[in-house]
Amino acid sequence: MGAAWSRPRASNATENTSVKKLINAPENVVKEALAGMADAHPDLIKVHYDPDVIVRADAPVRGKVGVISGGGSGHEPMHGGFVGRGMLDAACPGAVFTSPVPDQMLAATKAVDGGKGVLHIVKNYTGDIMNFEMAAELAAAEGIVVASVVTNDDVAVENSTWTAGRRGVGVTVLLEKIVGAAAEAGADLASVQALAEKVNGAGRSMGMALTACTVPHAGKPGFDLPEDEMEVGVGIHGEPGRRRVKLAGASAIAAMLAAPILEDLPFKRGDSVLTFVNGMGGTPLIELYLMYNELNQILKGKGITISRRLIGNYITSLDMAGCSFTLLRLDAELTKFWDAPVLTPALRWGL
Amino acid sequence: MGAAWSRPRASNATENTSVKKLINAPENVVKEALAGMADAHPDLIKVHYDPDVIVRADAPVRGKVGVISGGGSGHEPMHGGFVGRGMLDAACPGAVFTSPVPDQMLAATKAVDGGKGVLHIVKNYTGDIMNFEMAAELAAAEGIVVASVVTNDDVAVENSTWTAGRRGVGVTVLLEKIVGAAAEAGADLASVQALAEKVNGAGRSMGMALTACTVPHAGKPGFDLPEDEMEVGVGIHGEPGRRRVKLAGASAIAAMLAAPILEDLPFKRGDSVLTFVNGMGGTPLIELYLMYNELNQILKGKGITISRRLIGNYITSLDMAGCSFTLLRLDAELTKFWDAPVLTPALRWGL
Amino acid sequence: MQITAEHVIKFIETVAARIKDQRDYLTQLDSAIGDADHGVNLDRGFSTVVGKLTSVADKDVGSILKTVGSTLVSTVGGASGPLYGTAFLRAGMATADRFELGPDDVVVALEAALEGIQSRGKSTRGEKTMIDAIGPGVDALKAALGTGDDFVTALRTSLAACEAGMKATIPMLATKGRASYLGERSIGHQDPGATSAHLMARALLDVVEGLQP
Amino acid sequence: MQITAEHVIKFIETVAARIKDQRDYLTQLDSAIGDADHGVNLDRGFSTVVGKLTSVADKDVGSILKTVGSTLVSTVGGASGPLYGTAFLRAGMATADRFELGPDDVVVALEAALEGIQSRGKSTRGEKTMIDAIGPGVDALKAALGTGDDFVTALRTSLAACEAGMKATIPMLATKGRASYLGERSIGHQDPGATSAHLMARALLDVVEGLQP
Ligand SMILES: Nc1ncnc2c1ncn2[C@@H]1O[C@H](COP(=O)(O)OP(=O)(O)O)[C@@H](O)[C@H]1O
Ligand SMILES: Nc1ncnc2c1ncn2[C@@H]1O[C@H](COP(=O)(O)OP(=O)(O)O)[C@@H](O)[C@H]1O
Ligand SMILES: [Mg+2]
Ligand SMILES: [Mg+2]
Ligand SMILES: [Mg+2]
Ligand SMILES: [Mg+2]
Repeated sequence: MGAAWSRPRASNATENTSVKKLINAPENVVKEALAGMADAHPDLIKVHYDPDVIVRADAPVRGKVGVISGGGSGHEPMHGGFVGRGMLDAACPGAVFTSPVPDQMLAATKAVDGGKGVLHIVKNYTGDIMNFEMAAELAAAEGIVVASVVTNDDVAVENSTWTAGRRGVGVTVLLEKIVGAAAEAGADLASVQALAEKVNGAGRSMGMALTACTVPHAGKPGFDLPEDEMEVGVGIHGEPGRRRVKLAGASAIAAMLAAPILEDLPFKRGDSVLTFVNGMGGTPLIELYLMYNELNQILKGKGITISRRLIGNYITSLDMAGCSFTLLRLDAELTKFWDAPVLTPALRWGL
Repeated sequence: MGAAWSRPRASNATENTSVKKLINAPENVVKEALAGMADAHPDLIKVHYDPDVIVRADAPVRGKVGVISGGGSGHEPMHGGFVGRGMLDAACPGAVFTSPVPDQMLAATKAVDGGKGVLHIVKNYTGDIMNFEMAAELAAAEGIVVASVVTNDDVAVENSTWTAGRRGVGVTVLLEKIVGAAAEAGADLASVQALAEKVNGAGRSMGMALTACTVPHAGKPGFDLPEDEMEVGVGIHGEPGRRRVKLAGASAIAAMLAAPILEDLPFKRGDSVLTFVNGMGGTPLIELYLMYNELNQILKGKGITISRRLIGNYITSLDMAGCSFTLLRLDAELTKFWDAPVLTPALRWGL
Repeated sequence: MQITAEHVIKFIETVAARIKDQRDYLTQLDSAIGDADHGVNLDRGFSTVVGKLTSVADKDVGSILKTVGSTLVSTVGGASGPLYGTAFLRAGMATADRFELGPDDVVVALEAALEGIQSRGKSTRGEKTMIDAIGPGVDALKAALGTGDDFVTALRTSLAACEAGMKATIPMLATKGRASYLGERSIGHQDPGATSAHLMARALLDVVEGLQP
Repeated sequence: MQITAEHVIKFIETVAARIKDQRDYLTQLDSAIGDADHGVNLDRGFSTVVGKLTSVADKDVGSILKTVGSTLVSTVGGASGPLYGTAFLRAGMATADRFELGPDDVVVALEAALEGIQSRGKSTRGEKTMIDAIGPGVDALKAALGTGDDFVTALRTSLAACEAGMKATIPMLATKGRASYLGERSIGHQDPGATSAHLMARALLDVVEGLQP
């Protein structure tokens, strides 16, 4: 892996003078943020450049299944913020909203292989699937055992036959935590993979946007959203959603997000769930707690018990204002691994 | 204190159909977010309504100095997110951007008084000062010993003689953590107050905004900021800053924020500091890490060592895009209390 | 001409109604040089006050004003809550046990209110605050009554002085409150608190005028 | 007419230059039905490719194309990285050790590329992707050469078919890639990948035309 990266100060990279972001040149955003992360969390992570990989400081952990993930940047803290004890062993950050390249996943896989194989956590997007697939082929060629799980929890994608399939969104965060805990506890690759499939199967998500986000190099919002409208069923890449509707109150929005999730699994009376109310990056925490309150009331009305919760900006879309709900049906095993200690830049408890 | 609050579903409160926020009626935002917080963190906090107070779940802790703070809402997670073991015993959330009323601070003071007195952490704003002052008078009348510290770390306010004095901003968060740890460790009121003054004296902050924020009931941004301009020296209440300048790159912005901070204390070669890179609520984490990287380079160039850091949206201005830098000069005592365990909704380590 | 407790209640109700009416205007003024909440703050406070008036309808003027003051303190928040709250509390202390006030009693109450605001806010005239409207208004009322004007005429003179004071805040540089952070940029905007104070002065005149035969 | 390794390098350079030129246009197309990165992705990849061309200038066509492919795989990312990367890798395998290609060799290489994209992307024609431009272009080239057309004429026919295929993506409903999430709303927009494929087809024609006496 490459040496520490330093900004080409005298490059022809243009200084930011046009887009309302705290950046220098758009092409340097990811590297500069990585440099910041590396310096901020030397006890937790190491950052390697070209190919860019964020690796747990003590990787590889011998005798432990390695767990890696990756995807385009712009979703912070996912995935880099989840690298550390009890969660990911490595993360591969692509360019903004662009799947990373196989070289990154190959480097990560080699860096975290502790002899028990490596699990690739892949969100279901055409680019991510293909790039991870190529990396897995290359890793296999080098003799590393790789298993994969593809998350596809987004109920906004109604018809999987006529699409690239459901997108992987909020469940990915919960899965990385739970599966990371199992790997930390010593589970073997087959068990870790099976647990990952179980989590993916037990969770569903749905998101909405009040505003479009602005990709640094594009310089303007991905779509125009009039002052009195919102997008329902958005993903996390600034793409428009399934439908555009008139702006509504929090209570109505919560109902729009919760209903398709609850129907899809389906969740039923007596279920115990982890609720994840996620902000898209530009939504203040006060609104997320308010939305959590709405979701809580909906679930109470259905006899579903919230026994764990996560509220905050964890899987984001740059500066998009909006939120998503994720519900994960819990059992004793998932609860135990959710509660297990975790020590990463973005999620930390018990340590 | 009042009973649990439930939303007046059939009130004449109007549903949100005009402002790009996840809210119902503007007048219910604070209560509904509090209800969400209460349900989300029953192990850490209790919420009382009318007057609204967020209290540590196990308050009052006998034989411990109580530490409370408060201010307008819209700065989440501050202060409510900092209530819990090792930090605040209670927080008083006012209406959005409006200092809380004395009834709240009085109720909080009584709820957390464990017999060793109560420290009021007040940010220097005319309204906060006056409301806390009235509360302290009322508490004294009830026989509770109250001490106060006023934070005023904002170097953007250049001339304290011709203003209401420097505003309390980023240092408040660090102070609540450090002082909370000292109180948890058993320090008496005089020591806790002296430590608070010491922290306030050793820290300086400066902020900037790329966009204005929108107060829910106002429905539109507090000021107009053209596409190619930014405000330097903003506070945290959506008020315009000291000056408006052309949009610049992250590197130039970091220099604009760091220079007045470094000169003011002054910080000097060999100093060990805690750097706090704070988002204003609408700034994604990737940009904050990028700004941290810029600050890191500036400090390296000056021979100042970053030995602790906090990066994220902690003292916010609703949905404002922008950031602030806070530098706190550390010594062994401050470092020890910063590192001490903390268990609150928004800050957590060692537990 | 005597002001009864009933008239005081009528005055408070008028203030409450006009603040509700002018809520967005006051907030808008505060958005230019403050934090966009002055109208909302006062409306929240005075709406609560109105709900309490029936319970004190048979009380003396002092009790009514003290109830208004403590309700404002408990519900408004921000800078204006303690300031207007203290003002009404002090006016209430100055009129304790009184069921009727003469014009001179009103001056005494207003002077107590002004003094309360100044000591709570540690402010003087010329700092671009509500005091710049209230101060001249109270002075003018006292002076006009001193020259023998009848109450309504004196209140008219007072309102004019209050309005002039309010307008005089426009070119002022703020040195107290939030607006002071703007430095030179505070110049050119009318102070929200001076504007709400003027609204109260007009309400007083209108109520008293309504009492004329 | 024979295509030499030197011509292949000229073709790649032309593609790289035009992608840089059309970067914002491609990204803009992707912003309508994707995630606003297609132009930036390809420009990042082809800029890197250009930097590597001198090191393979004396190699056979197959090695050149394989270097292009593996560089694209390593630098583009997203969906188009593995797809165009695989395309050039497969074309490289089909032209291994060759220093000159005749028109029929070009067809064989292009068919291998198309087949590589389809197997990597698990896609067929009519799903609103780059295949809808490449497929008709390759078919037309083969057919035209089959009827005895000279290479340049056949490439012109091929480019026209490619362009028609690109335009045909406009009314299509996307069922592969990101655009598929939009459902009906994907209709009415031209596919970014089909557009970049058409750009490459035009570059091929222009380079070959430039070789004409
Ligand atoms: N120290 C002070 N003395 C007198 N009046 C003040 C003082 N500080 C602020 N004010 C008045 O308060 C008004 C602002 O009230 P408000 O917006 O409700 O509170 P805040 O500034 O806390 O948001 C100002 O327009 C000014 O007239
Ligand atoms: N499964 C697929 N098969 C063939 N081409 C595809 C497939 N999925 C996407 N594409 C092509 O890739 C293009 C998008 O490329 P790009 O924007 O670089 O990647 P991403 O969609 O990952 O952001 C689409 O316009 C389409 O032509
Ligand atoms: Mg992409
Ligand atoms: Mg205020
Ligand atoms: Mg105000
Ligand atoms: Mg794309």
